[in-house]
Amino acid sequence: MAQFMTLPQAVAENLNAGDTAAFEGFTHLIPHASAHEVIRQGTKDLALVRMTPDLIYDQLIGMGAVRKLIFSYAGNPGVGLLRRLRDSVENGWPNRIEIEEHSHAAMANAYEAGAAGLPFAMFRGYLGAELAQVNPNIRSVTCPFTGEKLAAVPAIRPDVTFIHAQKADRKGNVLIEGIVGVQKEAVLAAKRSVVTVEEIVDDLWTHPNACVLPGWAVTAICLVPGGAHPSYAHGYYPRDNASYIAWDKIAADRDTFLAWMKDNVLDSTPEDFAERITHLRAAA
Amino acid sequence: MAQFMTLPQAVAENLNAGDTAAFEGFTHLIPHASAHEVIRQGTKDLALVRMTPDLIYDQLIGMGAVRKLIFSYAGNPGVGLLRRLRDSVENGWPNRIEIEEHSHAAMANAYEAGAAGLPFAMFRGYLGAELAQVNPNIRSVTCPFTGEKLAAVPAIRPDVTFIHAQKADRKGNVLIEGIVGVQKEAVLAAKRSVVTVEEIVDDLWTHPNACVLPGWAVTAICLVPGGAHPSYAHGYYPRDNASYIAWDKIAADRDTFLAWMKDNVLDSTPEDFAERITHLRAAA
Amino acid sequence: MSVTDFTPDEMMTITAARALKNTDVCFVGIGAPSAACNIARLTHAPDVTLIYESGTIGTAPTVLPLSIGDGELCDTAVTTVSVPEMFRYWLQGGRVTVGFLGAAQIDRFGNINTTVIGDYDRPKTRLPGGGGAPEIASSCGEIFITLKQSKRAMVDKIDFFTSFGHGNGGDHRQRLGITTKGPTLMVTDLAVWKPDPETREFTVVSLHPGVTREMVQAECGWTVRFATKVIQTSRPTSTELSTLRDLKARTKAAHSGTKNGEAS
Amino acid sequence: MSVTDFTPDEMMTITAARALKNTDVCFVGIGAPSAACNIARLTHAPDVTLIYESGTIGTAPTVLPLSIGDGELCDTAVTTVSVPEMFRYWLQGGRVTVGFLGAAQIDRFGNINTTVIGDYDRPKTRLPGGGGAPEIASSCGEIFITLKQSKRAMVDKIDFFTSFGHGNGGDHRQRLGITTKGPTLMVTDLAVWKPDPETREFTVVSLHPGVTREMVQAECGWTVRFATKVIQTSRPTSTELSTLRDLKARTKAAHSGTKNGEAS
Repeated sequence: MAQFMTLPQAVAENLNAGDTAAFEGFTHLIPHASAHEVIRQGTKDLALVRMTPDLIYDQLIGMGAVRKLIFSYAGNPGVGLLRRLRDSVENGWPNRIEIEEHSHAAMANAYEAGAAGLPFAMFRGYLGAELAQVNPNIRSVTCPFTGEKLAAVPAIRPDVTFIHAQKADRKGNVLIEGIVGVQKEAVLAAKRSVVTVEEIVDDLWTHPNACVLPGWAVTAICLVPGGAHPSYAHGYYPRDNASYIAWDKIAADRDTFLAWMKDNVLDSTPEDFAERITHLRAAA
Repeated sequence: MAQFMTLPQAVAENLNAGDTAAFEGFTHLIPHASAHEVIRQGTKDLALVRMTPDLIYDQLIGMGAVRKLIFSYAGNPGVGLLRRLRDSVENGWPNRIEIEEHSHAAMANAYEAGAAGLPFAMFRGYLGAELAQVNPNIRSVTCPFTGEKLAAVPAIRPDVTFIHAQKADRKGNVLIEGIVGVQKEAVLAAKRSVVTVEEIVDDLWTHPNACVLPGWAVTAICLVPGGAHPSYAHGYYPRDNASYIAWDKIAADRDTFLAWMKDNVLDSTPEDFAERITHLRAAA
Repeated sequence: MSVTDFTPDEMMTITAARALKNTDVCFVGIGAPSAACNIARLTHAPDVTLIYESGTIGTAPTVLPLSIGDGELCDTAVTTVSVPEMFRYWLQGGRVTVGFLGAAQIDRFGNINTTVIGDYDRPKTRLPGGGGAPEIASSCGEIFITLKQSKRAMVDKIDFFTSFGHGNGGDHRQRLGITTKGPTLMVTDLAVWKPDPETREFTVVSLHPGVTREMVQAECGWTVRFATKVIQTSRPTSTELSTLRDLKARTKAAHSGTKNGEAS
Repeated sequence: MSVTDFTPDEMMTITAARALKNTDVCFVGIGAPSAACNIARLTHAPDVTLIYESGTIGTAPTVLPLSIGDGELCDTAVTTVSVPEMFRYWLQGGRVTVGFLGAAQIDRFGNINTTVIGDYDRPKTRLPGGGGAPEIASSCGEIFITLKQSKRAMVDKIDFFTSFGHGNGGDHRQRLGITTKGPTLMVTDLAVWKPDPETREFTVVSLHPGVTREMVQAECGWTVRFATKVIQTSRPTSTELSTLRDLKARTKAAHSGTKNGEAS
């Protein structure tokens, strides 16, 4: 049953050094506030899972919190490469992270299999793709009816998944709407889950088939308005594209990066996110 | 791209003798009007697929239209057994149908695999269940990571799927809401699809994550108000429970059954369904 | 009937209801299980999560559904998902603590048959089949069973293993690689049964008020075993009884509320 | 710039757009493909179905998205599904007629690398990776590719096979059990290329206005083959050009419309 608590408390209670953690959100509803809280608490040695590692994983990697990355597309969407990730992979700064690389189809199926309680996911994929040769976790199964060989990858089962959602009701039922990504699967695949929300309401008043996580399937809920900034929360505030563009320069240099992290993460709090979206709400 | 047409035309164009056909609807939105049209057109030798064969399959079987039944629960929900199905299986009247029997989990996964373009579905099922010994289409695959043995069944790929839905817009996009069952999967798994709807509207005006089939993924759309009677259409009319209870007596005797079929199906038209729900609309 | 009198059927439903905890997530079979689960929700377990295989999660109907997919199950649910999702993410995902099943035929080890009476290929009676039961029986944390006793229903040897209980008893489940508990409780109109810790044979642990050991044996097709200490089931409270009767009255009114249509 | 002048980039986008039919269902990659697909929709193919891997089906944005998951893609879509459903039912389900990809590195057989420059384990440059491309390349009916020519991008040998085109050419796809057509068209800022029917090597079939064979070779890392008959690409019409420029102007205004936040 979901417990309502502060984000620092939720991170402290649910994430341990060495854990496998997923922070999901497909361009939309990316849990920035949670990632920043993890950086502030200094949790290390994490195996991070995410289809589309972008700014938050660049930040976690650059701050040395990461041991391993499981992913399928690591870029700054619409802008370019992730410079802190590159610095780690190419130069080993601050440490050389281990890479387990998949395609989107593989990751999406692997989360789905995790949510479904299966040990592996099966799909028609990786045909002629070289990843199958460099990643030993890409194997195959044979259809017992047609003999077709299909790709197989292990289910993703994080110790903890962090997501951001539009709202929760007072019983802890969580509503995600718009581009819903793999968030439902990522939460259901995980042992524990932390959900930050824009608001807590009396009733979700939504469509019967909307994407809703029942309160009893969630571990912790934290009210963090703006917690997805600079990504967006459909119905609340748009994407802050300028921040994504600015990140490219900030991350280009180790010192600039560290200075920015001190000002905007280490010396900040979850409450600061509300202010970061004021100008966006106005523009929406 | 979905074509708008009459139900007789849609059935004539999309269902052939010998076809494998699915009529789906999980208690809700059962395509009664389509099944009755098939009976009127006298299409024979059908392999019928349905998780929960109920009145319509009792009727199709009793009228001798069926060669084979693939299913997981054959009952009159809340009332009892299917007497025409029993007469076929137990006494061979009017013909002895072939049975391929699964569990709900297997059928749901098999439709899902069909929609996903896979040759088979894999799930944790049939443990200790005797169906695995009488159905040669229940096999197994072994997880290439953990060694766990999982159940495997062939994907369901009907020649044609019939469903009933709340509405379509003028581009043929179809909205299903409430208890959505396996309808989306059954349509996407099929080569062709016929969708009867309560109404055709300018705009679906629904939630972004509602269950919608894009017009280009559907073959034919037919306006048949009341077409799910005596099952129900959420937001339009409730379930006509009395008709389900009455069916038990009607189907108990071959002659009573045939007389009822003549009056209510053979001598009727799709337009008659609108009238059958007038008293229900009033009650809702 | 005064509020202190009650029928065996009422005793059964109320006793079954008592077994559910407020924190349970329960996969509800239709018929007797549905009544029991909703009585639990309307009495001591207001927050129990009821799931029907039609995809409705956290539903709270004001009347009992005639089918597992009645509209009210959706109207009152926290959310309604597709049937594939229901079986994949929610049942197979291991999120259901209790599966509540009825039975057409059951044996002493909680194995259930709802498939055929007689031979599978040439059945004497073709029953509806397993539906969700085979995987409910293996995926839920534990299984509660409720049924009205009769020699036809409680048999020495079932005709078909639709869903697996404790098989031949002992550690048979574990030997098949099943990690869940299986049947842990059976509530009939006469008694409460629990599996023996060693043999897993269902054993009477409690007799409903006014019921004797002989009455239980008379309606059971195998030689009944009784626990060392057999207690008496607590009588229904007036709250339990009035809640159940109100629910049944509302249900009856609702289901007879539609006229018989001209066609079905 | 007058409406009769145009840049090579505009010529590329407009030529790529022309390849899409009104009945196509197109899986849209970000960047150049996104512009081309939306120009098709805004000119000759108003009913083309555009799908982005974020789950938006039948989307019709008024400005180009900066990311594949911008809110407007959802606002204007027929429906938005989860990412697992997108990859399972829609892409793997075989419902997409055209996959439109860009490329960081490409070879003459339409094999694409967006993974690494240099060795995989110790890369000189770590690129973003494949994302949806490996399965887009095998599951879509056919693949269109669009990219700006350069010797860095069009290479004799790619460093990593992120997504499979025609492999070593000929029937290599069929030999791997791939049943879809693979790359059937490449549109660059200089020319239109199609695979040779036998060897599957990309061959120039049309030169954009003002472009010579030498100019194409100068920006390509392999020895370019030209079709027996090479035609000239039709100039952009004024409608095509104004549609593209309006779209770019709207896009620029929209994306610069938010102030730089203090934190990201």
